[in-house]
Amino acid sequence: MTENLLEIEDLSISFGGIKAVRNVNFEIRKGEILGLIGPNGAGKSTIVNLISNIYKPDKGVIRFEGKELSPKIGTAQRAKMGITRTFQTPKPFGNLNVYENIYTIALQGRSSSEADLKTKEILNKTDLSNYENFQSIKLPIEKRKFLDMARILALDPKLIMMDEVMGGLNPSEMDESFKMVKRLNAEGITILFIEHVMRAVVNVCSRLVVVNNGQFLCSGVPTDVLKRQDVIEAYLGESKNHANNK
Amino acid sequence: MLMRNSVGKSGTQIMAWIIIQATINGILNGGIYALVAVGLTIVFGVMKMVNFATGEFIMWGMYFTFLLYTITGLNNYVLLPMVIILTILLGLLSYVLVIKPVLGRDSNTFIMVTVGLSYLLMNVAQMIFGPTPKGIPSEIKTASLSIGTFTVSLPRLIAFLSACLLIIAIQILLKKTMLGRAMRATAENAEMAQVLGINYKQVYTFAFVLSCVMAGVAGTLITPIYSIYPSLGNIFKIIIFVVVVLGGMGSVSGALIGGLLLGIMEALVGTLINSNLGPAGIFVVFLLMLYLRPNGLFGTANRVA
Amino acid sequence: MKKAITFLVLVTLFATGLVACQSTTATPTAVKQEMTTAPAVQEATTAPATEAAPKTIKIGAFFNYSGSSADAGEIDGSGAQFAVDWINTQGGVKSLGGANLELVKGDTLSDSSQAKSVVERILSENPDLVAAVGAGGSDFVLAMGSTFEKAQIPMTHNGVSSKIGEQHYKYIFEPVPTAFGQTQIEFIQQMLNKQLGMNITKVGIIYEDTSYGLSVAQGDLKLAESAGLQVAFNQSFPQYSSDVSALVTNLKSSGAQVVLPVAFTQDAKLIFDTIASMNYNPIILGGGAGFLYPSFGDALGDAVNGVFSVASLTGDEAMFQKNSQFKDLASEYEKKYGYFMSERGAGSFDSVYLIWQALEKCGCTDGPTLASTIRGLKIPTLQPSSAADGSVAFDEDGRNVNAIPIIIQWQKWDDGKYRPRTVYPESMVVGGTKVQLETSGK
Amino acid sequence: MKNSLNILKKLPIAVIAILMVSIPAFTDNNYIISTLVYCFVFASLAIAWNLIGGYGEQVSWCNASFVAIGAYTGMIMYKMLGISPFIAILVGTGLAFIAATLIGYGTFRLRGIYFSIATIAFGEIVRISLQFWQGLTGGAAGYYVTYTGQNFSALMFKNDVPFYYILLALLVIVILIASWFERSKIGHYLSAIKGDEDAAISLGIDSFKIKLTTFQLSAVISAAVGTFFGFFIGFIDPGTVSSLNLSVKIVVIAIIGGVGTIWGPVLGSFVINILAEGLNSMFGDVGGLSLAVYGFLLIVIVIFKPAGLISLFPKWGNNSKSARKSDDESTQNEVLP
Repeated sequence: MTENLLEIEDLSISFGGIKAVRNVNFEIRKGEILGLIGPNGAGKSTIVNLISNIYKPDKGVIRFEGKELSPKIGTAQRAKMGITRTFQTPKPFGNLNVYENIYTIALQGRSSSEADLKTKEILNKTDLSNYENFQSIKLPIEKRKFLDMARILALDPKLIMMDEVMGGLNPSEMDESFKMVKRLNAEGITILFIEHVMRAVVNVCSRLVVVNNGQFLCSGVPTDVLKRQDVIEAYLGESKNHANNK
Repeated sequence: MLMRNSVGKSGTQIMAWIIIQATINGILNGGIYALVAVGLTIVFGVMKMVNFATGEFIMWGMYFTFLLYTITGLNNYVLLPMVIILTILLGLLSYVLVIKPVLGRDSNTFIMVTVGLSYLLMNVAQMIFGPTPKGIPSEIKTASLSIGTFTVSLPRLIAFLSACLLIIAIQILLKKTMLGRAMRATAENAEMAQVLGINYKQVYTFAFVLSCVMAGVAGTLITPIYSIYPSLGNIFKIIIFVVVVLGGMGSVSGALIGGLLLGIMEALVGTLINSNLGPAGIFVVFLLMLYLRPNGLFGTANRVA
Repeated sequence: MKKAITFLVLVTLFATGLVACQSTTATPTAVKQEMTTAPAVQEATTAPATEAAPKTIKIGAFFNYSGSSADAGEIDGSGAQFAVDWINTQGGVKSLGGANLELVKGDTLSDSSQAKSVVERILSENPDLVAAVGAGGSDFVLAMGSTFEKAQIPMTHNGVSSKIGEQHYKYIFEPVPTAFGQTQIEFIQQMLNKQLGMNITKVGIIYEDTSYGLSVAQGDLKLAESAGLQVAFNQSFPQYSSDVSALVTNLKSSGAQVVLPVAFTQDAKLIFDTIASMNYNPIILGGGAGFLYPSFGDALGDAVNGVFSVASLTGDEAMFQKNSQFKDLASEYEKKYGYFMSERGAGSFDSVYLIWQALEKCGCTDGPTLASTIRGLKIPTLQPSSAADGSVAFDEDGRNVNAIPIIIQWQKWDDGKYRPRTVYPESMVVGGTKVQLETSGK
Repeated sequence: MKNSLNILKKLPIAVIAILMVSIPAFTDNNYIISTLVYCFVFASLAIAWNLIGGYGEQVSWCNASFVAIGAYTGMIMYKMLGISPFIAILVGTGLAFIAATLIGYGTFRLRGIYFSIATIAFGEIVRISLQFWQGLTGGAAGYYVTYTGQNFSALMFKNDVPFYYILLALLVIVILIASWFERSKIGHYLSAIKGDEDAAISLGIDSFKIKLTTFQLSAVISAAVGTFFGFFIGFIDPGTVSSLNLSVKIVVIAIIGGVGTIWGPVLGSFVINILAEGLNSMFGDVGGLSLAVYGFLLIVIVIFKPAGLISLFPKWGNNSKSARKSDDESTQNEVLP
């Protein structure tokens, strides 16, 4: 029985009366790739925002490595603790080139020479070496996603929450991303994989949590979870569901 | 001090009179603030940019009125339509020559060109009309309605009422017309609007020119109140920023409420404490607002014009 | 010409700097340029000063030709320019071989922080500058003062502030009076109360919050109270207000019978309109400045009739009663500029006139001598004077101890135009001008 | 990035330095000296503004208030207590630090233009207060230096040459601070925040703290310069040292020169000051013309030199991230390199 990296207990938040997340419970185990799936507006991104404390929960507890995270611990602080996330649309520092994008983050808690080494190492790991001096706003989309990842690695994260990283990628680019995700996981980084591209989920995740209408639906290994009737219904219902929780 | 000097009436009566009269003055002046702020609000709301030349467009509106008066000899309110035409031209000219070339650049750029524009407009006005303050003889400039012992300055009342009318009109424009919807969409998210097939450049053009017209109209309406001189814009330069933000970043109706709030605030502080601190009162309230209610009086962060 | 040279030098200095930044190879030339240009200036600046018996004598005129106070600047400038033309048509400075006066405009941009460098620039562009007149206001004089002291160039100005005298300048001269408050209070006591039998006990003082407003209003306050008048209201307001009704509301409720406002045109108009629109009819006794500008009359129209104000001087008969050579000044001036000769216009005329007289007297152009000559002058000017012959008399701080302020009232002249007329003190009143009360404040 | 350090070592600097140091030897024309002093002063002020406004793109409209705080503290302590401005400068900078903290603390938690507008309001409050508390500040009448012979500790000199060297030295110090800042961690973090604040925060950067610290630094420098500036112009009142116009001039200089670069503001200061002087000298006779042309040129420069005039000198401007950014914005539609 592997221990839990992050536990969520009875987490809730509502915006203007609309309950975006309702009493959600689940845990992320050390070293796993947990898929968090659900139709649009199910509350996936909200959960990520709650974990990284961009939103403060109305109620509920988030435990990281057994210790409770008080809402006072801000986003930046949590990132330093190793709780990191990507955004649905990549957010490069447009005014910096690829190297500087990573270097700036690597500087935290490092001397400039250490940061330089770290940056070089990450550039290789993320196949961005040949883009080193590239103006980041001019990167092609899939490389931007890699850059987001690269910057996160500069923090030596324990948990990466990947918010729909596969969106807008063509199949070959996706396969590249799969490799990357698996490689990171192999290095012992726990990954929360938010996605509704089924192919991606089945490919990458060792375990799934399904949310719908802001509520926990079920969890388990991909193959049987995706067979479940309620999950399929939730997805069929997606077309009727136009709410947007961002 | 006031009580000691009040002959006949009791101190409290005097106080009451002062407070009520001050509030009346405040509301009227607030109307003028709202009036001059509307122009800035529109540009701010739609283009997310600060136009430092707004005061100068007001000033030009006044000079246009003066010009037309010297030609036609007509009353300033009658001249309004012609002034609007002239300000449209001035607005278009400024937009094409100054604003259009810098669209899509960062906010600093826009600030710079409008600062340059304000220097240009102000001093061209001085070169054409000279530095001496001009005035348009107006039979109503000192007229006022008396309600009991209270007085309501007529030109300010007119300015106030037209401010309300203008703001209602713009609200209708924004809510009901196709163009208005386009403007609001652009205000919400320019890229998205483009995707929806809205030509945001056209919207920007319209928004900017509209704001110039609003400033021009404001200018015409205040000619009976202020002398006309090149640096008149400075009177409002700072206050309108405060009104706009207080009103909630580009909310037109917000500008009205913001203007009124500031007007009353200034009048009360000015009357009850010291007229030098009137403006200070405004800014203290404003800073408090920023701390307590950052999104302005009316809600949402990126408010739609 | 000098303009061009100095400007050029600055540009080259700057350019060489850039060249240096751009490429290291270019630097030797850069330095050479520097070497060559800088001495050029020294020659330029020293050469003309050595010329004997100059054809023209340059006088600097430092006013706010542009910026927010440009309206006052225009009147100032016109007065000085008019004086220069007037003097030259009379054959210029005879004791210097009929040298003509030439006015060198220095635009202080309505920004006293720039005043100093404007003076510095004009001085370096015109090393042959003999004297100067000014200025936009006392704060500008204070900003320029030390520069003239160091350059040893005499300056006559029309800025009213006790502070200037306190500086003990040796080269700054102030032909205009400063005791405005005293005259205003005297007028209320002597003229309104004694002679016209009014019973004025309460006055209200409102002044724009500038150094000028301060110095006038503070005078008013002290004197009014010592004179047994009750100051029912005393408050300042920010310059270029959008609304003064707060002020007037208090003023009205304070029951002041006479209002002593100090303001420039724009605010003066606003105050006046607001007082009228609040159905409040005090006697208005302005503190000079805006209440004397021609544009004040234009802005108010008929309403200006009967408004009082204190003034150092004004363009009516009073100013040439002592000296017939000024006889047609006012009318000539008005013909030329289209507006009457107001306080500021006459004041800067005086400034130039004094310098001219000094030049005639000493037949010299060097600062120290000229300055001491000005200090020694005992001649009549436009400025109303306590002396029988209307002459000026400067003390060691450059104040004109003979200068006395007057009270004017806006009245309809025979040609149907409204202009200020001197109504107090009696010694200055001419042609049976009477105070007209029935119209005041309407 | 790394070569920004070498830049300081480059020869041109030495050349300019020698040039600048030697100018007073070449001319006794006080006008040229004083104009250059103005250039130094505004270069320092623009660099200070550039820290927060350029590197951080947080446009401050109240840097004049810090200048005023410095100038008034210096004057008041000298006039009332006879304390030398060299000591008063410590108090002035301290007050500016507190003021900056007050503004930044509330508004840096907010996004967008709130900070900018708040600075406008704050600037006005400072100006009005200076005007109102006459007892301490002399109100509208302001303070002025009465020249009573040379006195170094009181910053009183026969001509402006001593000021020339004092403010040149100050400028050098400010440039060194700026170039340190550009290479420092906080400088890097700030440019990341400028790039994308959400991303920066999600990557562990405490944007609030970074922005606040930078603003405080900017304020302290401005106040220090202000103290000397006050004694240099010899006359301060709320209208001159605390006006929005002065703040605007500082911003104009920085942006025209090139934001987010060390040398942009310096260049801007020389261009704008000398331009203004030249225009006033050329067109001063026609009221309004010189300022009209000034405004016109501002527009033209901004339109045609988006990255500021410094972009005329690539190897000086482009070492900076921000300068490069503005270039990109102007040439967004170009093909990838």
